[in-house]
Amino acid sequence: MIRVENLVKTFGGLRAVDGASLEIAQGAITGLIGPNGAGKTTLFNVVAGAYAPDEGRVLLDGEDITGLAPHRLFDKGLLRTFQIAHEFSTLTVRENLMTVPPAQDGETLWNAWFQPSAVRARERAVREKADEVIDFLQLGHVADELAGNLSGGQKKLLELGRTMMTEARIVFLDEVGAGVNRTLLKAIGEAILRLNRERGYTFCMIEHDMDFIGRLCDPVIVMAEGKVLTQGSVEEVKADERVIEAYLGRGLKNRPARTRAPEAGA
Amino acid sequence: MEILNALALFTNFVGLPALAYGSQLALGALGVTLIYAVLRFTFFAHGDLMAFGTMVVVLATWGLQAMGVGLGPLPTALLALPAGIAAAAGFTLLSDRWVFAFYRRQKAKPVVFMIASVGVMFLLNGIVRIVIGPDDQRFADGERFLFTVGDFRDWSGLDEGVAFRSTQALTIVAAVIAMAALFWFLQRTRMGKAMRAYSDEEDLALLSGVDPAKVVRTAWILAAALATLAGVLYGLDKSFKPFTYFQLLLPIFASAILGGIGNPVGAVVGAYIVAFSEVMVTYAYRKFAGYLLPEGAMPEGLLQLLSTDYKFAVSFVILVVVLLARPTGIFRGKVI
Amino acid sequence: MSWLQGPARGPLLYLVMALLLALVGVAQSWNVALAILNMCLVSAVMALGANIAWGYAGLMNVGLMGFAALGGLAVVLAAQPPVPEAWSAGGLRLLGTGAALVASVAAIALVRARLAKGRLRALATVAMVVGAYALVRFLFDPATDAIEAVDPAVTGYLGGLGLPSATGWLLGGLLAAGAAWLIGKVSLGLRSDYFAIATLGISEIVIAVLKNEDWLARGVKNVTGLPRPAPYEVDLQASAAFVERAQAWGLDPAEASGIVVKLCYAALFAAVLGVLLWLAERALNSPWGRMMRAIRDNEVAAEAMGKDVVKRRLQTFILGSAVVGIGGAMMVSFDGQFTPGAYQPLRFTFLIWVMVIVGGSGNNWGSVLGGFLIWFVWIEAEPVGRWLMDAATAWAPEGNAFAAHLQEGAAHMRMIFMGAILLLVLRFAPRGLMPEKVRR
Amino acid sequence: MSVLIGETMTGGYGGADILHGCTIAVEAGEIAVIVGPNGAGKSTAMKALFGMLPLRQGQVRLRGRDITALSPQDRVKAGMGFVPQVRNVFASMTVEENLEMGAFLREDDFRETMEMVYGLFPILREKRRQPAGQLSGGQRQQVAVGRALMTRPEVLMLDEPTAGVSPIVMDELFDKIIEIAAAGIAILMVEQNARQALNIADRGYVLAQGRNHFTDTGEALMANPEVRRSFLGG
Amino acid sequence: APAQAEDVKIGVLLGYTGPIESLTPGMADSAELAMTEVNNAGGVLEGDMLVPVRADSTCIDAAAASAAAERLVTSEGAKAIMGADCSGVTIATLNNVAVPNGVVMISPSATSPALSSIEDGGFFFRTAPSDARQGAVLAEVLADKGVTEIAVTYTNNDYGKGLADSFQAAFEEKGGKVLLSAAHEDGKADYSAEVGALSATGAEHLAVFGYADQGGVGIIRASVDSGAFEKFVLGDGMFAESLIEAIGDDLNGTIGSVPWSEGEGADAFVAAAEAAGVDPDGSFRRESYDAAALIALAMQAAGSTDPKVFKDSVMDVANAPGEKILPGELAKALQILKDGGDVDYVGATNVELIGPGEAAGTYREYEVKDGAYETIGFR
Ligand SMILES: Nc1ncnc2c1ncn2[C@@H]1O[C@H](COP(=O)(O)OP(=O)(O)OP(=O)(O)O)[C@@H](O)[C@H]1O
Ligand SMILES: Nc1ncnc2c1ncn2[C@@H]1O[C@H](COP(=O)(O)OP(=O)(O)OP(=O)(O)O)[C@@H](O)[C@H]1O
Ligand SMILES: [Mg+2]
Ligand SMILES: [Mg+2]
Repeated sequence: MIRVENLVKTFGGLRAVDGASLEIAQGAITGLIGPNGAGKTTLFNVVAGAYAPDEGRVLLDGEDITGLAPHRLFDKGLLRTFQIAHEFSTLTVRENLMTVPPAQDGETLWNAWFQPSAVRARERAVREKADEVIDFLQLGHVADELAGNLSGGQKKLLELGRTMMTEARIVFLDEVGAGVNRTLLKAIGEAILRLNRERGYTFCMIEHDMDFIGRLCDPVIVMAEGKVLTQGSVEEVKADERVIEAYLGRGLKNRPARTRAPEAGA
Repeated sequence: MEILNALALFTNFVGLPALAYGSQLALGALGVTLIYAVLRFTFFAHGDLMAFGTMVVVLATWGLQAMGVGLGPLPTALLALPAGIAAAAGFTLLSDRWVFAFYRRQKAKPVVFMIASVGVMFLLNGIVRIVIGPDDQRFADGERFLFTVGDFRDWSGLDEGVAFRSTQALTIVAAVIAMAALFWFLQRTRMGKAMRAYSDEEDLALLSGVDPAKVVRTAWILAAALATLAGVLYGLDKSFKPFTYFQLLLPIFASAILGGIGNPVGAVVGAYIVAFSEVMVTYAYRKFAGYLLPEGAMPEGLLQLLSTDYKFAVSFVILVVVLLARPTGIFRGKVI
Repeated sequence: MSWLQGPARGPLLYLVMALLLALVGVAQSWNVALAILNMCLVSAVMALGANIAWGYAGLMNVGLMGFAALGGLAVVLAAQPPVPEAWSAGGLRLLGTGAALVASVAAIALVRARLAKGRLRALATVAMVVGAYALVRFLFDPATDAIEAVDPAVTGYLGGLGLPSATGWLLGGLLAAGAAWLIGKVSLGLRSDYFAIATLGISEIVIAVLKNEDWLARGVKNVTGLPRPAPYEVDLQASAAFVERAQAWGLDPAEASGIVVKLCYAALFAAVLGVLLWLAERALNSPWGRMMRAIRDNEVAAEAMGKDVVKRRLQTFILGSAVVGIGGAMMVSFDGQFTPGAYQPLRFTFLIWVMVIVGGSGNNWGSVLGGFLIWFVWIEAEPVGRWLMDAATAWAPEGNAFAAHLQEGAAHMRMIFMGAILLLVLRFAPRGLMPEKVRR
Repeated sequence: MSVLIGETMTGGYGGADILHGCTIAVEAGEIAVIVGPNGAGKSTAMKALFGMLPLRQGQVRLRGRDITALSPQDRVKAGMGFVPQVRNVFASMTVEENLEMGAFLREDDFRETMEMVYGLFPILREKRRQPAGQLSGGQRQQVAVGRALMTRPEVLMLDEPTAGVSPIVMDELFDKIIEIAAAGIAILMVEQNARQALNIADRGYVLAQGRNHFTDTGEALMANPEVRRSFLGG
Repeated sequence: APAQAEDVKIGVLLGYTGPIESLTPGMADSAELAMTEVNNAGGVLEGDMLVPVRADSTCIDAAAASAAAERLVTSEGAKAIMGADCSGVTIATLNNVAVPNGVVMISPSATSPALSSIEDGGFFFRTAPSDARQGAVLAEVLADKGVTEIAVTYTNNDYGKGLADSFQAAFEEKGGKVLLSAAHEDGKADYSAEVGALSATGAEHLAVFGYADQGGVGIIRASVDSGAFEKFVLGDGMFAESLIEAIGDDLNGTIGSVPWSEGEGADAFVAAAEAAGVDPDGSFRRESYDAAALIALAMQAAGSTDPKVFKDSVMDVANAPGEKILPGELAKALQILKDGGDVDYVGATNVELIGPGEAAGTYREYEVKDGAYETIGFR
């Protein structure tokens, strides 16, 4: 569904993405992993229209979408989240979510001024939808809090929540799991699976938690130094010596010196 | 010979005046840029702070002159400079204690600081005028010229002369030194780094052990010193009138932004661009061309690109054009 | 003080404002109070315009002065009688220049569309721009010279359309909107302070043009005696019926005429402000407003959520500027004259900004209140400042040199008082008197 | 006696209280880990310990001395170091300058420590001259931790140091943390990579809704089925 | 029965803050000097004392000026206004306040031609002569000196522009040529661009139509410093002792014109001012004195402090016939008027109101020699 051909993106002298080519199949949940600084986020940014590439193309269902503005891509059903949360900080959590649905009646001034009833009806529907998402993400107690006041993890949840507010075809998730409590993350994983199976969303997700990747993704693409290093199922990738060397590592060398048991109580 | 004449003409009417005016703007822009770099807001009272510091220097200079103290060929005002700096620094520190510190605690938005600085500007505006009055004041003494047009002509044997005032020289030298010093201070010294860190991420700076009070104090003192220096050099070259100092504010802002606000080198380069564009685009090149073109080919028209009516507009056109090409200024300034 | 934070805060502050104006009415005179009120209304319109751009979309428009001036120009163009001599002297040629300009722009656009991107296109563009400039100047200069030569002391310009004064307000809004479109297209790519300084620069350019292009609105020679949307005091005083009525009320006819005229203005201004405020509030509280606030908060995310940030920004910038233009037009109607030399950033840009921030940015009612309060202080600072200075020097015996020196500077107490009030208000309401509402 | 203890801390950001009598302590040479759901108040507790939040009740003691009223920068002087969860680098300063800022209060020669940090996070040496704001998410996180290591504190507090870093770097980091703790330094960290963290923890706190829910050794918490289910993702 | 002596308030509406703030204190002092003189002479009518009330016109902000004038008239009850200063605010306050309320306004400095044709209901006068006349005078002076080419710079407001236009027309009529007429903005930081452009014309003389303590002095200083011009021709706004102090010997040889009363008028003003400790030197100070004096004399002549009445006497006291009155002689004038006589107020600027109540003016042609203004003649 998405084809990335020979993408190059440079910052000054640095080639952050250096001729990466990859394909994201319709209906799959594709994982994208790689060491810090491999160029994963940069690749996302190029695909989602935030940066123009220096070379290469991006195709969506065969159509060249290279360099289209992000809002145009959104209209084509391409959604993304941000690694460093980009909340609307002076809007409440609910408003953050309600902003997302496209082409709302009340978003043109004419309707806002002269069609109040149509706007109100649509607002009700959007609000209901937002409340559903809020419940699912366990954000109920902060629904009316300003998003800027959320905890780090809550902001990440909000990032994810926005993608659930609209019908998407393909969703790019940039480390939605980082900083999210594992129990909740498990539920999120299940939701992703459900969206994928029931609604046919295609996902591409960057993640460093291999358990999470393992539960959801097939295939997994590994990037390193701006290029695609390898690609395959989770097991294949985990077994790949190069991946272990550059990314996974071999576990802890040290063992903690367990000293005392903590005092009871507190 | 003709080429030399053309050069002399150009230097006298375009090169030197623009360089001197640019340096005057640069000194002001350095102060504005410093406050922006450290305290993260546009300080509107800078023009009036310049006037305030200069006012104290003027009063002190008069005192010194009355006592017969002087610096020979150099203006006495240089001797009085520390007094002005001390007064300006005192004022900024007080205004910080009473005004800006509160908004820092409130973590107010930059625009609130900016409007508060407009309030401080009104205060300073009134104080200066009540103390010394709104009139023109002269306090320059010493040698006005390094060499005059006549001196130059005699020395070179050219038809065209060049005049170079001592205050122009002083200003140019001061601007370059101040820029280099400030750049070095911010980039290399411990305090400078602390200031940049504080401006980047205030809370994190605290976690690194930076003393915010000290950072803020240093920034204000430096800004006050720069403002006073700028004001005094300008006043020596032209004259001291509070309203003119207020009017300097816009070109100073333009310079700082154009170069990339927060960057001392940018402030100076921006200032020269503003100054040179004002003078060069509105200069009438007729005589200049007359020297370069063959005998008798002196053009009829004035060869003026734009009338001086639009001089102020010209510098802003250039500003906008540059910003379109480099949206955060020539040296990629801060964005808040 | 907690009741000051509740929902009653807004109405209460407006009540205080009304009391302040009433106090002036009683202590000074109702004519003064109404004169201040009228400009309060005008200032409120301008502050509202600034707030639309800043509070909704985070656009720091520091070119308010330019838009206000364009609004003023519109009143001249709409309301002044045309100058037939000037039209016959150079009007046609000027129209021809306009046509030539449009044709050149079209030709350039056409050529650029036809040619592929590259050096040839760049070269052709430059050549055509130079050619067009020369052509336009060739047509333009003699035309304007001819126009400006027509009785320069009195006219020397094309005049206007001779329409009722208030149509100038509408035209002012349109003119400002058009300029905003152009300016926005060019500079909305810039961020925060860089955008601010660009708008500041452009407003200076607008003023420079208005000052120096005499054929348009007489430049620094000013256009005075603009027709009014309200009756003239002298006419009222000349009307026997009015004089009788005034005397029946126990009022001096001169005083009464002043009051009536000012009330007429106040009614007109209040109507305009009311409509604008209604539209602004309605927009802000709709999904449109939510979208704008989202864009203001984080444009990258808004763009990724499918919002056409560039277009929306431009839209808001145009709307805000148009409102400022309307305010500028109203002010010129009220002053009865258009004086380009009077447009100074301190008064027409920064003072408006002070109004927005003191009132509470992002809150329309707050900006309007800010417009009222700051204009009130701006005017009343003068007598209060003098009074303060008198009080401060009352201790001194006659002829005390120090007191005399202070007295000389009494006029400048105005600035000190203004600054002090500004700082005090901002101290006790750091987010503005009526902060932006959090919609829970 | 604990090196650092926050006792029955109660307070918030001005509105409702976030912390409700929460107690956190750590001893020299010990690794303490705080886990809990998002919004539980973990970061708030860390900030409270560091004096970045006014406490309505409770006190904070460092080596027995009451430091509740001390300003953050004075706590740094007193030997505490902290990596916040967000906004934890100086974006416009280079990587090296970020590290230097960590050593701001140190009078001695800190080049050795910097070498240690570069050894731990080799990518940072490469990016030495690059502004930290231009780094990738994981690289930024490394800079943030590196900055705190430069302080050479007696108590090191880390708020989700491994968020967004690759597995290999996470391992390196935990190795280093064990090493540091072994040198007698008290370490207090918040983690969502909870199992890895509790694995190396001497002591674990489970926080929910601003209260201590469980406090035990890392191992014991890992073994507790309720903790596993509700907080560690099964 | 004689009415109770009372205070008569006179507004002194000038731009104490803003662009011309440095000019206005001296203007106000001069106007108040005339009022003090009247009061010392026992006031007007039945010993009514003139009480000056200052208000700020800001020079540029028409709305603020109107509000200030409104306060003067409707709150303070001023019977007349000495002011305003800049043409824009003068017209605004005249239309919006003075005419509607029927208050006499005499401006010392508004020179705009628009004021000549304004519908003022007979309430407006000015002691500043209109620009047209001065332009002609200066053109004559230059033609007589055989100057045929000149560069002109004017302050970019209606005064400067008007004067520059009228000068250019008159000068060209006499066969001269204006090589460049360039505006300068007051209060700007630097004038080297203007001077550069002006000097490139190659003209030997530079005509400066600005203000002595505003952009005008900046232009001259920049010209002298760079050797661009050595010979200056100055309009009335440039006449001030401070200019000579500021520029020094380089100003020698400069010629100019200034409204002046032939004879001792200006000298008498200097004497009177110095005696009262007021600095007599500066733009529009003499005009301000005259404006205030006219108000007082008109009241006395009309026998009323009601502006609707005494407005008709302003022309009478200003013009012949009658005994000529110089500054410092207001006591005498009041006495003559009390005795039913007639005065012709000459004042410091040889006031002669023509047509719609503005000064016709005689001009003194001067040259700067050895750091002092020397009279060459009168025109
Ligand atoms: N704006 C920028 N300017 C300069 N360099 C940049 C910029 N953004 C990213 N880089 C560099 O590009 C490289 C790739 O960064 P990217 O954010 O794509 O990494 P990543 O694979 O997402 O890493 P992580 O797992 O840490 O998020 C990094 O080395 C980074 O320093
Ligand atoms: N600056 C703030 N102003 C107001 N409320 C805040 C602020 N920061 C956090 N909160 C609220 O305090 C609560 C606890 O936040 P905290 O950051 O301590 O959570 P946390 O346990 O660290 O969560 P996470 O794992 O997501 O980082 C949250 O509900 C959050 O909404
Ligand atoms: Mg990334
Ligand atoms: Mg947290």
